[in-house]
Amino acid sequence: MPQDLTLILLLSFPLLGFAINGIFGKQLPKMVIGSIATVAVFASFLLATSLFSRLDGTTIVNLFNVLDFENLQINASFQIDALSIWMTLIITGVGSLIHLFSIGYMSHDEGFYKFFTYLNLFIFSMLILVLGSNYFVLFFGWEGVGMCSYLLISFHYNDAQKGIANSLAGRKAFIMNRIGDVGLLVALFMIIGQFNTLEYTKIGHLIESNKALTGGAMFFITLSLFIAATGKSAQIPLFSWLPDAMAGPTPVSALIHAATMVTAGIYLTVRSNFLFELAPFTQNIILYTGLATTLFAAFMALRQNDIKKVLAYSTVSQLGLMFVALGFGAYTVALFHVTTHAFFKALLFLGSGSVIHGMHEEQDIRKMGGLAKLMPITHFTFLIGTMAISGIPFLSGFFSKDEIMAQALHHNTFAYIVLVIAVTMTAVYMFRLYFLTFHGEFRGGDQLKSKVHESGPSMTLPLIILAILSIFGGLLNLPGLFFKNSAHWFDHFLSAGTFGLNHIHPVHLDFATSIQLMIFASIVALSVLIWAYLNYVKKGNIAKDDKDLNGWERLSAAKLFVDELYNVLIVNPILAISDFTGKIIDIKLLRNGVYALADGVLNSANISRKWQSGFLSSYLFWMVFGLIIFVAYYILKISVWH
Amino acid sequence: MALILLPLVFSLIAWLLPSAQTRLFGLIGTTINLFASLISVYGFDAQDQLFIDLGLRYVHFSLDSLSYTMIILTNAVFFMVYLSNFKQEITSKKRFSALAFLMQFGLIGVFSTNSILGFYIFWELTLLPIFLILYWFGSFEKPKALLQFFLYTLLGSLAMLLSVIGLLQLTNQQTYEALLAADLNAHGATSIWLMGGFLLAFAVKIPLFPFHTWQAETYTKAPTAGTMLLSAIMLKMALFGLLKWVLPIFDGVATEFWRWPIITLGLIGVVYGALIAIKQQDLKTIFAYASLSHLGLIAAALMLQNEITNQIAIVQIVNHSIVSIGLFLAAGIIESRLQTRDITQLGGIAKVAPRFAFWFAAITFVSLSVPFTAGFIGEFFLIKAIFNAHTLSGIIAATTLIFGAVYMLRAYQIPMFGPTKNSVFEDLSWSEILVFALLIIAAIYLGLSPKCLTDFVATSINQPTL
Amino acid sequence: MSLQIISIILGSLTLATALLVVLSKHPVRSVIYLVVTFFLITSMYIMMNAQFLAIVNMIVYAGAIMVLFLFVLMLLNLNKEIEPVNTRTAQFTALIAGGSLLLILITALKDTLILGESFRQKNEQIGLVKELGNLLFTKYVVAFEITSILFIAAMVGAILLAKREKQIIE
Amino acid sequence: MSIGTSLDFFLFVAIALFAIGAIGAMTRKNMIVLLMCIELMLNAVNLMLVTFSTYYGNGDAQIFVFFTMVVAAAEATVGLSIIIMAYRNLKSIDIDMYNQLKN
Repeated sequence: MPQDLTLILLLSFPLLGFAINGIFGKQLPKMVIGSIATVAVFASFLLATSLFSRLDGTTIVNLFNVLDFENLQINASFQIDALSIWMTLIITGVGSLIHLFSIGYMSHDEGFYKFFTYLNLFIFSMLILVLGSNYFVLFFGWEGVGMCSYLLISFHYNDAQKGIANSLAGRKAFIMNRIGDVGLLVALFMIIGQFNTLEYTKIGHLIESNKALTGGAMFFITLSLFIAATGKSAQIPLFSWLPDAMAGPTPVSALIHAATMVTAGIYLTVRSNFLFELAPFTQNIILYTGLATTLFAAFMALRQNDIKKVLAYSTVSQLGLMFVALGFGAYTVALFHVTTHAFFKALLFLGSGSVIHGMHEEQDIRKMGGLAKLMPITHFTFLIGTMAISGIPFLSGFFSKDEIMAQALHHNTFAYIVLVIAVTMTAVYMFRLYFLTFHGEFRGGDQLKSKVHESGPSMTLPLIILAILSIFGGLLNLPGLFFKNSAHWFDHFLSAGTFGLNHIHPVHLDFATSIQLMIFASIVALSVLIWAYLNYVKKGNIAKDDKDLNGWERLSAAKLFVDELYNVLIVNPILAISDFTGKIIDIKLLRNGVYALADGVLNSANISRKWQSGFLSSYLFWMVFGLIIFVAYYILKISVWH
Repeated sequence: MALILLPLVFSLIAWLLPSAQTRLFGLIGTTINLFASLISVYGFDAQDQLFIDLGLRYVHFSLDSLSYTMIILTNAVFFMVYLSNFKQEITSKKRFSALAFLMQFGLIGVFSTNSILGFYIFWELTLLPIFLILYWFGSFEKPKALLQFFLYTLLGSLAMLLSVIGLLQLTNQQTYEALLAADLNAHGATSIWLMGGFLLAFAVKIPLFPFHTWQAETYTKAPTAGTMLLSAIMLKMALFGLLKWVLPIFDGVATEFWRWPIITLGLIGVVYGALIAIKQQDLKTIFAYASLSHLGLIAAALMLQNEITNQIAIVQIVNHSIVSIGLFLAAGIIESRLQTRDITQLGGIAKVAPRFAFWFAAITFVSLSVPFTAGFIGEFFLIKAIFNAHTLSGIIAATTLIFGAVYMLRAYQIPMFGPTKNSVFEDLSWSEILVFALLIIAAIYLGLSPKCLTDFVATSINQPTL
Repeated sequence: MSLQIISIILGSLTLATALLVVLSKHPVRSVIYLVVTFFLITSMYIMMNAQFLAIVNMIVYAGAIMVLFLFVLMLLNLNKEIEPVNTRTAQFTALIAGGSLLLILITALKDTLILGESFRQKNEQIGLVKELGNLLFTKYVVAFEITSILFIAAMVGAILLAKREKQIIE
Repeated sequence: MSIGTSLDFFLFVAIALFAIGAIGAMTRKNMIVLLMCIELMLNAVNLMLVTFSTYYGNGDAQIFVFFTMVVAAAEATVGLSIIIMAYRNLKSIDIDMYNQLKN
């Protein structure tokens, strides 16, 4: 099948799923809805693999022209190259697994069909974002994804107690994304102003043809692109929406807030690599924001007690890690970590989902414990996920993190030290989470204990597949020392196939240092494993209650008071200003001003009304007075003025 | 020719008809108007211009692609207003349908007239019916608010009358083409004053920042049908006047003088309207300030006099009409069923009326100019135009996206989500669903292929027919 | 020379009686003074040889109108006690206004005329009845007829207004 | 034959009469006296008219005086009947009593 037809089909399947479930959802039985949605996404996955196998260079598929003016053509066209197909594979692959999982997970929810319609719409807009061949289509997908994440986060809106909280979390996510979107909008305007086109390929060629193009514009374009990335991928200034987004159902967190949407920011930076190469200063900003995010997020995750909150903060910190790689200009390394992260973070989220499902909507790890025996498969897959993320050797996380550490070691030792701290913290909170949930004795009360059950096959199957993927994910980009010829397969595949990346070669350490690096990293990971085992299982102490947290722990539990800071700095002043303008300026000043004007006219009329007193003598007096003035005027006119 | 006189005929018939059939007659009348305009536009080639002479000495008409678009928009708006208010008792009143048709005639006159005097006459003609509708069917406790609206618009149109007279004196030309040819730059100062008069009238009507105080109170106190007519189509007269008449005629010295003041006013209006909308309690006031903010952006973009922006402004105008009908319909539905629009007293309607929740969410997203909708294209290019003109003001204009999200979602979420406060809320009737569906389809169609509208309108915007 | 003296005496006498009309407390007395003023004005007409007007003035003004006034005064039985007196300030402002009017008119006429030089009468006959009658019935005959309509209107008006209403308004 | 005195003497008398009439009209509160003062002012004007008529030797002014007398007569009659009616209503002829015509 020709490439453009497969692409169109790939895009239209999720749309079809959305349409069918959307319109007929109410009447269809649950199984049919779930299977339509999953098959739609899985079909796209198969088409993506076929496109992947027939990939050669970059092909542009132009569907139709949206707008054309003399100097600017906007057309809905898509681009098939290594980067976009790889991202599609992740989205549709992990997406179909999550769809499968959510059939089981959402089975008892009454808004079942609505959930799958929104999920399919999300996959569709994410595919548009990734496959677009110009920034306009990217912006299309970008906002569409924001909308779907709003719909999915505030999915349980009519829940009795938490209904309002869920919708507020959705709104917070949407507004924070919107702030990022404004950055993207401004970047697009500058790009149009600079290059008069939005097509990636055309911009790339323009840059190649006249290198002298740089100057300040590049800095501003790349900076606003980065602002957009922070908005969507939850970096330091705009990250507080992600932990609150856990209000949505778990498959949503798995799909959107682990695997796909949050990686949009990284995709945007990699896609516009030719712009970022021209703005070294922005790359430094990205580096340091990434470092700050990964450190703070890891710190915050240390003392969280909600299973999903811990994973949310760990996502923010892993994203920080990816931006550090981007800061060094190692685009392919960042993408490699995106891939492995998608596997093990989706696995962890789905694992936590199945735990919550088993524990009947209980999310607090202080009430869990000893679930290893009760939920064997979830326990085993969750263990693999934890080990992958904390960098236990020979798992996917180990390799991708090792690559980033190598970049850090090569470029900037301070960054390396910070990364080492962050990675150890990651290992600490992950193992804390693992041991507290799955080991020790059950703290959730006996009658709950009896009801805890292992999730059904539709939930455990994706867990197993994802576990396999997170084990063997590392093979994609093995460092040189194992198999000479296929070393760094992923780097070569990506840089060859994506536009603009072919000039950038990520640095590879020499043999000796990379061995030392790996050994040191595995020692760190294993020692944390042992320490955690001793601390949580042997000594058996569990997460403390809120009241007896000491200094730094209270700080971490309260999320470094970021939300309160935002409220004080931004939210409350805006509300105060709005109150002020609303009440004072609009009502008092303007509206009453107009009424006062009207009353003023009325009063002045009164004065002249009184002048007509009704007394004849006063009239006579004014008549004589008028006569005098009249005659005097004529006398003056004749004598003085002429 | 029938296109113009049809509403007048219907208005007269509406007076004579017994009030039992008025509701149906209103609906049929507006549909006939709509189809008449659609049929006549079908055979119309975008380039040429149709001259129609009704034998009146001072008023003659010419239809070009821009006026056709606006006429179809007017007829569509009236059709939507009738369809959406079909269940309300307002449409069964004889006076309402008569006045509505008269207003439609006035509006079509404004959009199709070719002489400056005709433009003024029809501009005045539309004011009276809307005032009477508001007076008879509005819930104005103090007549002061209504009087404020009437006097404000009157003041505006008086300023315009002075400018029209000044214009006639200066160029003693009547028709649009002649006025275009007359070069006003020679009379520098006076042309600035004349343009000032027109702009004052438009500033009151749009409304631009300092002249907007009448809007919030009138919208909240007016009946839903009245607010829809006011916000969906009455404001567009001013924008149309600005785009077709004032900017081309006063091109040069006067526009140079007025360009940046109006843009600043527009941008102030954008931020000001959005800021106030955040804290308002009443749904209709929130939507009133929202439209103040949207229109401020359009007015500012129009002043930049660049072809692309003008074409996109038309897309945004149509989008704003769609959004305002939808939003005010939703507010009207909540008001008609629960007798209150104060969002603090509402809650959890989504559980009781899922269909209404879905369509209200759809309209809210269209107003948030989310992709696939016309608003997305419109706001993208308008903000780009302002950004190219002046970076800082571009960023200020872009903030409408953020504030828009804040107040629109707040307006949607508080009544819809959370614990159900009032469980009796009868879901949508067929006519309301049909209106919502038509609005969403129109928004998506325009969002996906705005080309159909921009190309159609391009000819008459770029080189005003000389 | 004697004419000069006579005219000055007559002039001052007229002004004096006019002032008395205004200042006298008693309304009947002011009517009498007014009659004397008219008499003196007629004498001025005679000095200027406007005999017809002198006679008409005496008959119409002194004879008819003053009689009417007197008649009404007597009818309403007005006397000094019930005479409404104006406030001091009102009288003072009226005086100021009248004085400034006088001054203004004098300055207006000051340099418009050939003052001081006694004027010769161009045509002595002008004031006589034959001359005026001829003029009246040739050039102004229409106006003359209209005066009759005016009189009828005045009469009808006067009767209508003064007639007692059917029911007496308390 | 000469009149003997200069023209301005008569003019001065007329103006003075007119001013006195005006003062009288403004000060006196009795309606009848008011009417009399108005008659006085009318006569002042007649005097001036006659003066100019003899000065210019043209009879028209005197005819005009004749007509002013006609009007004065008519006006006096109607004025007096109004006064009688007013007296009948409010039993007083004080000018300030009749101020119902104010706003």
